Amino acid sequence: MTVAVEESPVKKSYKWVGTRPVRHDGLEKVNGKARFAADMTKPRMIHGHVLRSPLAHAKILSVDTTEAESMPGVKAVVTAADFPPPSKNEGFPHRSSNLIAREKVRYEGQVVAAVAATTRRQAKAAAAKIAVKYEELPHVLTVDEAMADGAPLLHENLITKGLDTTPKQASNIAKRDYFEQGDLEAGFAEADVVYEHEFTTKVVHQGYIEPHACVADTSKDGRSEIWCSSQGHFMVRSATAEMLGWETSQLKVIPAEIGGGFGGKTTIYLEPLAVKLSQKANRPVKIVMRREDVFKATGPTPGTKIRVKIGARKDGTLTAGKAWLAYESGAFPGSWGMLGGWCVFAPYDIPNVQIESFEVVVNKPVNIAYRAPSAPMAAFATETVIDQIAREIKMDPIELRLLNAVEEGDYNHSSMVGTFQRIGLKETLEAIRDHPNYKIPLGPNQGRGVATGFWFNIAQSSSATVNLTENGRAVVVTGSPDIGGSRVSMALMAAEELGIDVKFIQPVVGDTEAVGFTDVTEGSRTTFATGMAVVRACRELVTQLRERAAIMWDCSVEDVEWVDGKAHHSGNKESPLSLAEITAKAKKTGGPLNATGSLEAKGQGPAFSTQICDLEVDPETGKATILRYTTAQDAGTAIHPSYVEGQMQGGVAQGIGWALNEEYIHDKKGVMQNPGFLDYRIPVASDLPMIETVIVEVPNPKHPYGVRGVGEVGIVPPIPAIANAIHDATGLRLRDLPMSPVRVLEGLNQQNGVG
Amino acid sequence: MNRTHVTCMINDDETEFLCDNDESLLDALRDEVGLTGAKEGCGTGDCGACSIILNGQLICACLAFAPEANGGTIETVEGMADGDRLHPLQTSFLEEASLQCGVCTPGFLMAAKALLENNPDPTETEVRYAIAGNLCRCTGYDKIVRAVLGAAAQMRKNPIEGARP
Amino acid sequence: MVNVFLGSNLQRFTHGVEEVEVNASSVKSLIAELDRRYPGIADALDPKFALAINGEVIANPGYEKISDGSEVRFLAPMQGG
Amino acid sequence: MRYVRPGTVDEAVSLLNSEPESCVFAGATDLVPQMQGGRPEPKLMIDLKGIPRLVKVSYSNGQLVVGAATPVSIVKVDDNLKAAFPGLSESSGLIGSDQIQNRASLGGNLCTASPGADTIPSLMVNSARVVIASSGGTRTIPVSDVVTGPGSVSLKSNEFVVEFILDAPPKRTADAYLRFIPRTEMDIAVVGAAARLTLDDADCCTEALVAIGAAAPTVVRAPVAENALRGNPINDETLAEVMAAASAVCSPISDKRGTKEYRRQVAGVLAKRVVLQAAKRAKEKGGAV
Repeated sequence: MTVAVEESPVKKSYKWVGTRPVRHDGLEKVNGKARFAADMTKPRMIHGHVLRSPLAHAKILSVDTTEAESMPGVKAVVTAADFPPPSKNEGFPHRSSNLIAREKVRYEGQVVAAVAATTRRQAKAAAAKIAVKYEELPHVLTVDEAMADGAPLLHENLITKGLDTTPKQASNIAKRDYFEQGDLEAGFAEADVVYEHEFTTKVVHQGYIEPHACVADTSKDGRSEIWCSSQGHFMVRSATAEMLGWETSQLKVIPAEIGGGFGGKTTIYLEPLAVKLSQKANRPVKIVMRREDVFKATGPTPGTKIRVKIGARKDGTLTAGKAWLAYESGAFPGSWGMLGGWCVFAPYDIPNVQIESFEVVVNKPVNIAYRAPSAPMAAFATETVIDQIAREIKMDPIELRLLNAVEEGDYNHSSMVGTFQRIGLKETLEAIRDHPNYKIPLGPNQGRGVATGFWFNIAQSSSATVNLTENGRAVVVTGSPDIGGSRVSMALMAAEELGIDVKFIQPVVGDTEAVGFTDVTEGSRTTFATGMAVVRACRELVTQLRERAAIMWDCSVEDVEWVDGKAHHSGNKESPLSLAEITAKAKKTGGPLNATGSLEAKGQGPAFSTQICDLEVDPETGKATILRYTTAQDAGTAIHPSYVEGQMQGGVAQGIGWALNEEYIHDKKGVMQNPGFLDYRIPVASDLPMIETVIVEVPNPKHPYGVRGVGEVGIVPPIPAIANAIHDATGLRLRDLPMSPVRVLEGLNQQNGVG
Repeated sequence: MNRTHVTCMINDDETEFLCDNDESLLDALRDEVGLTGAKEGCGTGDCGACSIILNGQLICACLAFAPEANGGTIETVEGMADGDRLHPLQTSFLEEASLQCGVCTPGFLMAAKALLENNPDPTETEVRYAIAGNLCRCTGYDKIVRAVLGAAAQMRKNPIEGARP
Repeated sequence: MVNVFLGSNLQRFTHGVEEVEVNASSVKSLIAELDRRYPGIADALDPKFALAINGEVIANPGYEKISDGSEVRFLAPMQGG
Repeated sequence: MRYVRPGTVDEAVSLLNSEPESCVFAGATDLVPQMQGGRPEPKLMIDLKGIPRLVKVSYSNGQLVVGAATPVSIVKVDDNLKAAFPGLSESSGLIGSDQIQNRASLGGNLCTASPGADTIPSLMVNSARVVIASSGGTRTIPVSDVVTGPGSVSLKSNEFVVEFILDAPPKRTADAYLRFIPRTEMDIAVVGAAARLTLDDADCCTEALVAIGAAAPTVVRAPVAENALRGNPINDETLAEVMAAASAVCSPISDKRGTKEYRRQVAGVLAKRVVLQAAKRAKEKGGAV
């Protein structure tokens, strides 16, 4: 009996789903055998080095590679001239334009040329001999600078989209999005309390520990094999093909283990350079980024400026909300402001709303997704103002949120989703309200802050192939790189479907020629969408298994039921046949058993997270120390609870780093001053407490196991939770990131009338 | 080319390799010896992904020059298990789900091993400070700290057998 | 009838009207009808546009059926981490 | 580039003289990042860790001698050193991570000459001296005479630091070191402060040395703060003077690690705290070790 994948689940207990087995790829990762991108070597392999712009903004007058080509060990040099020009209609994320600078460099670190030589040292020495003549141009680094009248332009033809009248002049504003509902003025007039504040955030990086790396091996027949670390090797294939002007069939991309991505590896940086160098040199070419390159030239998340105004009645009802958001997008247009606008009021049912957002190009690396992209900055603004309202009307901040929280059936225009389906915001708020950590007494200089966060989650295309082995095991091949335990989640769902022990399932990430097209591992989609593909393939296999049992029993397939991993004869005329007994006879019943599930998934469920931060501020140095942290997140269903907790904890830790210390620091020339882990300060183990997790499970009715996706939303609440906790501890409202000791002490000094 | 010949013990194997004098020990292990368990996350000693034990001392292999290893003893993650028997830290990392992407894991295992050899009964705070030179961006450290504490307890209870199948 | 919500980028075709009622039973017929009423709007759609139909986001809409009374929103393409 | 690992000071001296573009190193924890950042590669690298005299901590005749290449992880835990100079032990234990501490040395920390070096303030308040070797033999100078500016030292290119000498502290004397960083580990000091106090039996301060790091081109002593302490009990009034004097002695810059205003203010805070800590230790401590 096949059950439609889309059937609504009832929350129930499963045999495998919800258990915590050791991940299948774990052993290789604790004994050093797992192969990450930089771990690959090939016979005759040579090494690439990328020459990058030292300037934030300049015209390229000439690139002379003559001397470099004659340097010892050099096998190939590539410049922009080796690649077709970007398509005129090239849209976000402008990979072809970004990947190698043509007429202009638009940020420090942009690629200008690349060299391949026998050794890395030779390649580096040769790259230094490429003579590039620049004409330096004035640059802009922030939305304020970029939006100012007369600002230097990054793109001479960039006309703002989305304005009521199309401007005639180019500017650095790529797009404006606007949304309104209700009567804003009436809404604010109805309010007893109205607060409006401006917030700024800095550029921060995903900070994955593994730098980008790849090996490309281009053969004489015009095909190339690429071994690399990415969040989606099918994306690498199509993006590299586009950049090279090749057919996708000319490229095979083999996914290495990926050492973290968080959105940062949803695009490419090196692969076309390596393919081209390999083609020219007729040798495999490896390129590994240095950490400095990762910071300077791969996509961080935007710096922003956001104004939010919210009105509420004394009873806590929100009456109106207005948001103005400007998001940097780096050197080429993005759609980060739009996403921020969609998220800014999403958790709340506010009748009168106006949201205006802007995408602004600046002379910094092109922004790319970072865990719930754009949402944390928007939440910083909204959740801080909500906290202020709660204090003003003397209402518990969780109760205020519960009063206004969206739930199933609520018509929420601003999130752009429209009517919410079954969601778990209220459940996360209740979980926090009822948590013992919400009531722990605080000492002097200590404060508690709460905040909530929303993220859409996305679905997209996934494929899975499940092969049964002759001794009754299953190999589950998917196209989704495993960043944080997705293999074991796939295996758990397959175990549940097939009724065999999860350890008898081998989950594999297949290359671009071993499995069907699969979109990038992003948007918290893998357990949701790729999981659906696995379930679909398994259900097809169960049908096949029933057919084989029917052949073995010489009965009608209708008389065979599949229960708990075994075929049962409906009349109990035969003893049940296990999966292994059927696969053992596969040759006699029609051949190997395998099935494929492919789909463009729909119905991804929005995710919510509510968090409590307790911290202590040293009033003399301004340093905030996190004492306790508690996070409640709606996972839908936790397939492997340990890895769900891991995602929740990881999101919180990144949010804490963002809130307190992380930022890109540029000098006046637009040169990044802290492109390393010494001064780009991500949290270390001693900075953090244990992070308590509460997994809320409001099953997503659109997934066979109720999965919602858990990767991203955890990073949304920490910034405002920390800001609110600092206020609780000190009375200080901080609205600019990072809330570093310097900034806290400045605030305290002002409060105390010092300095 | 004028390369230096280095002889050392790596994970109990007498090993010889050729290297450049300014090559880092990390590059030599990865490129000359073929042990890619230690990873380069930063190349400046700030992330700990290349942690190894040289002559009994936990170091970042990216900050040592390869010729320094001559005559020395090196332990890397590849030598942590005793044949098929995993080190209790490895087992504990697996059971506690202490790795997500896994790229920092070899470094954490080496740092934790060095810690437990000096301090078999560390507090949570001691664990956190001992692994502060190792960056993990995925886990928020919670499950890593739990795994180290768990392995320490296991090793105190069972110091001789230690590793389990 | 289907209730269609248009973002600010598309409202220049509808002279600022955000919500329009359209008689359509599929994405295809919906876009055709919109374009008939507001010439040029089909070409103005982002080639990678997404849809939310009754609160369910469809990243790559094409030939979906739309039941009567549905609420449809046009979205720009989305990214995730 | 050549790499050599001499076994004696004399061997190292002659190597250093044999090649003008040579460089001595111990832990290379600063050298490697500097080379990656574009510092020209020397032709000869002299690894000092093979010289036994440079890699030991010894204690005799009332003097502590620390080899310049001794890993600070050993300095941190040496029992004699910890008892006599808890602040120096503290500052050694704050450098980088365990991994870094197993390589970094007092000699390296001094000669890198970073304004934010953690051990320099501790060495200065303990009036440490350095033995410097060259082809002319050895000479001994105060630690405070070594660093002349950010990244620059008074040593000649053919000289290197052999060891540090610290005299045993008098009775009821103790030091302490505190630094401020935004995280708990793995940062360079935004401000550092060391103090060494001697108290009389009435807990009145008879001698005081205070040094501030990362708040001027080099580590600076705070003589006004020292004067405020000398001859006085450690009370709120004295501490207020210490804070003001410590802030006043700073001439900081604003950079990626902090603003000058912040550094100046927090230098005072750390000076106060470090004086309190040193005083507490001095009280707990009886005679000389």
